[in-house]
Amino acid sequence: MSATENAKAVLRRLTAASATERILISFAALVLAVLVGAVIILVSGRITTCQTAATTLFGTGFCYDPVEVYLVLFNGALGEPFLLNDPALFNPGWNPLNFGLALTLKETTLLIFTGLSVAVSFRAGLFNIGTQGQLVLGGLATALFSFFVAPALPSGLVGGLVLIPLAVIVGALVGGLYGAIPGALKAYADANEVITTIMLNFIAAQIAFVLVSEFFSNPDSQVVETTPLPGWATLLPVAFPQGGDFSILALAFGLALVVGVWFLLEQTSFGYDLRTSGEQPEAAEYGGVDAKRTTVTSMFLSGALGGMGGAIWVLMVMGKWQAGVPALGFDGITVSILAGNNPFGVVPAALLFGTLKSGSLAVQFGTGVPKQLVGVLRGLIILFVAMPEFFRMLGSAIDLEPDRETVATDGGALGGDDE
Amino acid sequence: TGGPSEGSEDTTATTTESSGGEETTAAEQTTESSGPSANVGMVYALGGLGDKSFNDAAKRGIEQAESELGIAYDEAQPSAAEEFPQFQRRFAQSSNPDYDLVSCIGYAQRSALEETAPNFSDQNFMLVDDVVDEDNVASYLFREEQGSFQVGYLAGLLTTQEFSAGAGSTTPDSSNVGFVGGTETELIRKFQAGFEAGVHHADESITVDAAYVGSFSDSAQGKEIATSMYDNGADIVYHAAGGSGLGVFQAASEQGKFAIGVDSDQSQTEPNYADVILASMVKRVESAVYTSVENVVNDEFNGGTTTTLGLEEDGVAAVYGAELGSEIPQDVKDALSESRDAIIAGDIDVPTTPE
Amino acid sequence: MSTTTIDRLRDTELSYRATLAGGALSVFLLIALLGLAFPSSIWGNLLAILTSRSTLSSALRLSVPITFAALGGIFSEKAGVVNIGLEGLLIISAFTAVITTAVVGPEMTVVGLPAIWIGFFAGVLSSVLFSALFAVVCIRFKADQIIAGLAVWLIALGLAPFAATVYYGGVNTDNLGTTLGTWTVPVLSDIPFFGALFDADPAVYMMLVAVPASWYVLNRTAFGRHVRASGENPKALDTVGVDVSRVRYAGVLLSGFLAGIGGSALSLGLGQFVGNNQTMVNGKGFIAIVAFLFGNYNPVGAFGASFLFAGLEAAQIRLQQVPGYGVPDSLIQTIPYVTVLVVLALVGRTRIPAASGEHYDTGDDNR
Amino acid sequence: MSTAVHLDEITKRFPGVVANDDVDLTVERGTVHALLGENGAGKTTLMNILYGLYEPTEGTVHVDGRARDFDSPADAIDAGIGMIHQHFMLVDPMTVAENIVLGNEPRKWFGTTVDRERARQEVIDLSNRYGFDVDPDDAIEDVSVGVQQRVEILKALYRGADILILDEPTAVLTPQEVEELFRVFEELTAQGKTIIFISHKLGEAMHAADDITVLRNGKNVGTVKADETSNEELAELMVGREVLLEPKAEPQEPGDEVLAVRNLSAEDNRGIPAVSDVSFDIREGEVFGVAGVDGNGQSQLVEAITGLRTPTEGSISYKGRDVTDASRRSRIDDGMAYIPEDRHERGLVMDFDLVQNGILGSQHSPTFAADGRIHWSDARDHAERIIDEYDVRPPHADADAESFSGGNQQKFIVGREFEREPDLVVATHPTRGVDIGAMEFIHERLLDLRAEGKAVLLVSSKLDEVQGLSDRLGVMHDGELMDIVDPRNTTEEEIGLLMAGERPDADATDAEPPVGDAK
Ligand SMILES: Nc1ncnc2c1ncn2[C@@H]1O[C@H](COP(=O)(O)OP(=O)(O)OP(=O)(O)O)[C@@H](O)[C@H]1O
Ligand SMILES: Nc1ncnc2c1ncn2[C@@H]1O[C@H](COP(=O)(O)OP(=O)(O)OP(=O)(O)O)[C@@H](O)[C@H]1O
Ligand SMILES: [Mg+2]
Ligand SMILES: [Mg+2]
Repeated sequence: MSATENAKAVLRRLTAASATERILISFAALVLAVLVGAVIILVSGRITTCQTAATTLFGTGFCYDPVEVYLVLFNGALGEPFLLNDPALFNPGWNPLNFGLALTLKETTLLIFTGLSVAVSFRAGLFNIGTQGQLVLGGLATALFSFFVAPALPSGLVGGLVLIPLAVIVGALVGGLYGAIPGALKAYADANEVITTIMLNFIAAQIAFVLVSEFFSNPDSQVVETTPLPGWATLLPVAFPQGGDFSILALAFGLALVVGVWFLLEQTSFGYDLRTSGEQPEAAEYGGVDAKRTTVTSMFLSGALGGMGGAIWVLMVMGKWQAGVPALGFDGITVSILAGNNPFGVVPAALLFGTLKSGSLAVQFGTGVPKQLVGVLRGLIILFVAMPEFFRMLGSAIDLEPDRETVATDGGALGGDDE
Repeated sequence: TGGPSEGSEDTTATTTESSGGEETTAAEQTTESSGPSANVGMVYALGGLGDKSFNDAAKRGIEQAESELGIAYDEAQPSAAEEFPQFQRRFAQSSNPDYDLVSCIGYAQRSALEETAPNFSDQNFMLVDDVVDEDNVASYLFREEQGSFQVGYLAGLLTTQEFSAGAGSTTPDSSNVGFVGGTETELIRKFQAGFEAGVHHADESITVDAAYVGSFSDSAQGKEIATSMYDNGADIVYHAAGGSGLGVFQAASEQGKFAIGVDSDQSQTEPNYADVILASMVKRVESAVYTSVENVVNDEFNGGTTTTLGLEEDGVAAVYGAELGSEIPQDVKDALSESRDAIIAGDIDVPTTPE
Repeated sequence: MSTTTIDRLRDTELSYRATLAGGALSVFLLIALLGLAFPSSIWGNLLAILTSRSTLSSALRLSVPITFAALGGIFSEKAGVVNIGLEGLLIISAFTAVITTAVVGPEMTVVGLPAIWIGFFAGVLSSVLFSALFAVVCIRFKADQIIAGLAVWLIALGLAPFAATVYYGGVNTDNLGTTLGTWTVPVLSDIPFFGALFDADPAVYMMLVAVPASWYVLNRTAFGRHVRASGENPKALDTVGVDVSRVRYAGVLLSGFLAGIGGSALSLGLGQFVGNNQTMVNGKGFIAIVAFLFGNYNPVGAFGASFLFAGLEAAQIRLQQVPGYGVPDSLIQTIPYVTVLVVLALVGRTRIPAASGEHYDTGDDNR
Repeated sequence: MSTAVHLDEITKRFPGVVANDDVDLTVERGTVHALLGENGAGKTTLMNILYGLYEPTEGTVHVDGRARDFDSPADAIDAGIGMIHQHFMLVDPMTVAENIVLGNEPRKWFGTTVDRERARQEVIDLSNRYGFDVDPDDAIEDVSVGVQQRVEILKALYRGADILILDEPTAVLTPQEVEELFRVFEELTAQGKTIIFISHKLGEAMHAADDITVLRNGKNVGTVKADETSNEELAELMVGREVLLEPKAEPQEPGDEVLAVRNLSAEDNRGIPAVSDVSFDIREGEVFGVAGVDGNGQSQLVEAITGLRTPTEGSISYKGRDVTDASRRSRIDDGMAYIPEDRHERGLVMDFDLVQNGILGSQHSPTFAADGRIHWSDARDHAERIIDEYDVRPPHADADAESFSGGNQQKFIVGREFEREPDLVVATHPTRGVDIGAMEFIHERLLDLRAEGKAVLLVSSKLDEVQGLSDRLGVMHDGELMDIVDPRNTTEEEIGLLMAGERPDADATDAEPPVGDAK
């Protein structure tokens, strides 16, 4: 085997971990990140100052107690079902339909869209960093479309039933078209999509800003934003509290998309083309796949999912488009990575990051630990997910490694570890 | 040097600057004493504390209330617009402690507050820099254009004469001054408009180079912009750019020119640059915060009203730099008090949008 | 980012450079022509901006972090490790430099070294340590380099504002009240326009040294050749008895070192670390990646590209202030990005080292 | 004669595989020693151990009578061993001189800087000493494979190698280049060097080696003197049974024209002309062979025919229809099967299992997909059928393609393509890297197809293969079709000359510039 072949084989084995192994690794990565995070919390608890120690270890007082931090985090993300310092433990006043949980699910829902968007492009072998830009413009298109079309429709449920699906489609189209640009540049000009999508993110943010501030701004506001949509034109919370910015309809739609994307990837000819070009472009070409068209189509699809994320952000969260769109597109990258680019994996990964994000505010409130901690945790999780070999070594060191089947005539390709 | 200080130690030591940041958690505040006269939640503007300008002014107000009115407060520094409603709601929802007032600093919180306030009709809110028309919200506005006019007038008068003080100097032949804004919004344009009007009140022929950073926390970009203005011949640059303004002072200091601060008396909040800060257009966010807290403590909360603070109310003012103020010629100072009176009297009409 | 589709482009490499250089030159000439013809038009303003000493000095200053990160990226990637975490290295060094200076005390000197320089080196060190972590993860534990690079970025992006908040109570550090300042070469600094080269931040001088030095190391030293071989065909290097892992570690650590200089220079040039949103680094690490791809992995080319971006930025800042024409600032700010897109669309691919992004394994289990 | 190398009871285990099993090997100084064996017999592994790339699981390596424990190739190099790998270990964008001195660069200025002048000079001196013709300033990616091989040998010599190991050195050379290489062997042994080379080709081993060792299943099954053995004996040692050495296609009357290539020209990926003005046609029941040294435009020709490359000029008609600009997919749908030369890159998606790989190319065909939806159960049946009929081992349809050995991968591809019921089979190097048993099988199947009246385009650098299977044989050199000959009435030498770019009537065309050998 040549050096590159050899190296590629190793790479393939790393990424081709079995599903169970993937889940184990993701879980182990989470645990390890939490442990490292605890150390960071302790250390920062020595740097900052406070009057009373939150915890004492090895005779040293620390301002922050990691256990408490994590408890507060999850408790907060669920809307405080537990009373942490109370023997009763359960909070009798806890209502599952609360703001904390709504916030968690809101983040989860948005991350499902962006996670799917990134997953689709990654599966097609395209490193689409541009979901953010696609989301920004898709959201803007949704907001503007709804704003201009709403007056022509009857207000109320009927109007909403007509307008909202259309608005989501418009967002998807615009996001898709914006995603197709780097796809086309890649296919027809061989321009590296990593660069082009990064550039297009900057451009999208600026263009959207100019469009809104110059042409479509809300005359009543100091902020660069569009005029708010009437309530009936937005995704209203069902069951969850008003103002919680979470609509179970959007989550249901997101979950339906998960199944849809899975179906598309695994069960259709187009999905086969897409995955083949992602795995091995040469083989795809050999198999009659039109590589250029698949590149553009995959990027369109990825962009459309990102655009839908933007649409949901506008319709469910903001009720308008506002400058300073949160970095949901970038978070989508981490979600997809944790999910192993698997549509079904996106759901738990989005839930995890949604929980972290929502819980981080509770942490800052409840313990004083800065909410940026969650950013660190996120990075650590991704770092550990990136190094399955580490866990394999750890696993074989403590003899947890399950005996994996080795195909008899093969050079041990499934035999995994070379260390 | 950090870590908990535990009982026996001198507790004041922990709040001195030498031991790093301060710790203000809810848990700590509530366990502290017999009970504060009121609990206040602070939701700051984007850019956060440490801007030595807008947010820090609000912080001064709440600190003053803490020491003078015996209230306790907690603070939140959102890092994105989407966090405004979350923090507002957390304060409003909280029962431990039950906040008597939630202070929302900055116009960017308006739309969030419009949603939050009606959901928590028992909760008192105050908003700085914009209006939310709800019974439980007290809104505070400032006539930034008036104060900006004053500093513009100052800049216009000084740039045409030979003036040198501290680390800076002007050349009389220069014909331009600069304005650096944070983001290009209606509010900041008010600063620009007032400033331009003031400059032209001194001399119609002076041009004002204006540029926007695009952020209230990008001091590097602020510095680049200001440097380019000084390079272009401006002697004096006024900023309304929050934390980005630091860069303006640095540029002034490196170029040996002058700058004018905003919101706080920046010759005091940025003492390193007091030798180039001619004056500051103070916007007394602190008094808005303090007053609203005072109202709450006295059970006189003025929900549903909008308080507008201008030169007349001393809500905005041009204050001379702590170090350079004494060197500004008296005739200039006299001219400024004249224009102040004229504005209050309505003889000068200050525009709110740039020409 | 599969490298398999990338062709050997030796023949087109020259034309690539020619296209870029020619394109830039003709744009400039066009502006000059229009500017001279209509001095009071926008073109005249543009010409005045482009030929002003202030723009040059601004462009030099702005290109420092991008250039250093790009140089770092070249060493890492030439050695076969794709380092998408440059942004994170810039963030971590920018923060560490400031906090160290603050802790030492901005006015202090330690063994004759001003605190700010101690901070500078601490910043560089932090970036080296961070890149060492990245190297171990990628080389020893064979992590996917792109994902690990993203992780480096994300960790730094969380850690710096986190630590700032722990220490200062907000994501931004306090202002140190001092900066690296400027070094002025007497006489030379009085030259019109080019005098800007001799009246600049210390980091600008460092950059002007680092660029040719990097070129020299890559192309004229044995180490440089090993770096290149390690990224093109690691097995070739291994089989002649050079330890590929060592070369790759060195390449990654060097990228940490260089990016660290860029990050320290960025924050200490201002005397403050800003931790809002994407922090004060704000994508410069990613632009650096674009810059070295654009410069075709050549340090001089990468500097050229960084300087181009910085120059566009500097011009953009000045163009904003030209009164009387109504293009919104935000639109002007997109010029550098659009330029990159257009050039990429016209010029297309760049040649990526054949084995970069791939793990190297001696293939044996007992060593 | 002293012993240069002695390998003592070497065993090497990889996870799941014993690559070398208790192997003894003795090589005398100043001799040429050939190592023969089927794919996967463990030849390369054994030599990698000698070269310090792998550590033996058991056993010891003796060089010059001393037991050695090599930790890395560096140690082996110090002991005077040099190895030229099957896939060259050269850095493509670097120059010949840079590659030769890599890792041992002469330095100047206190060791800071590579002394490029001295490096060049040393390379020139060295190549003069052994009569090599290389230009130190050429980039590796611009020189021919033969030159690259010489660079590899020089690289070893530059490091003072006394013992040279060459892994399948002749696989990519023309017969003439092979002769040249063997001449170099003689030159080297005359100067006291020892040579070990790996080969699959019995004839070469007999011709060039003094001693021959045969490995089978990781074991040494015998060392023989080259002049005391026969092809048949060696073949039996290698495979463990008697084998049919040369396929022979019985003449048969061809039918209608299936493929017609007219004045076809194409460029390679760099935009350099690779195929110029090629014309030929293939009819039903006919095998058209294309012989040539790798890299003379065969790949581009085949890619143009199969729809993976757009020709710059000329036309291709298939079953009477002009398909010059038709898409790859339409050609697949129209019954064109293609066994690609690179199974790892093109033929299989390494990360897909065989079920998924079994429909590569048919993912849109109504057999496996309706309304855009794939019928995975049909796909599975299909894969299992191929596995069964083409004896793919192990018979696991769910295992990833990557986990199969090269030969089994190839059998699967062959099965998939033959089962398309094609009208034209384009087979490039269909037996490259597969063992003799599988080779026999693939040859038989190709002849079956021919008998069924299908058209076959067979491209191979193995002369005996194309010669034995083809009805007509085109020889390519530097993008041109030198001639189309009747393989049954043409000698290997004549074909070899054509492959080297010399037309038989060389005297007549002497005045023309030598066709192509630009390097
Ligand atoms: N690094 C490795 N890891 C696992 N198995 C290996 C490795 N290298 C070789 N093998 C296995 O060892 C056996 C011998 O391989 P080797 O490469 O030595 O064969 P070979 O005789 O050189 O074959 P060929 O003629 O195809 O080159 C094969 O079964 C192969 O699968
Ligand atoms: N480093 C390795 N790790 C795992 N398996 C290996 C390794 N090297 C080789 N193999 C496996 O060994 C088997 C045979 O290897 P071999 O070197 O004979 O190559 P091959 O598959 O015949 O390829 P080629 O077509 O290049 O001759 C293959 O299954 C290959 O995947
Ligand atoms: Mg071999
Ligand atoms: Mg082989």
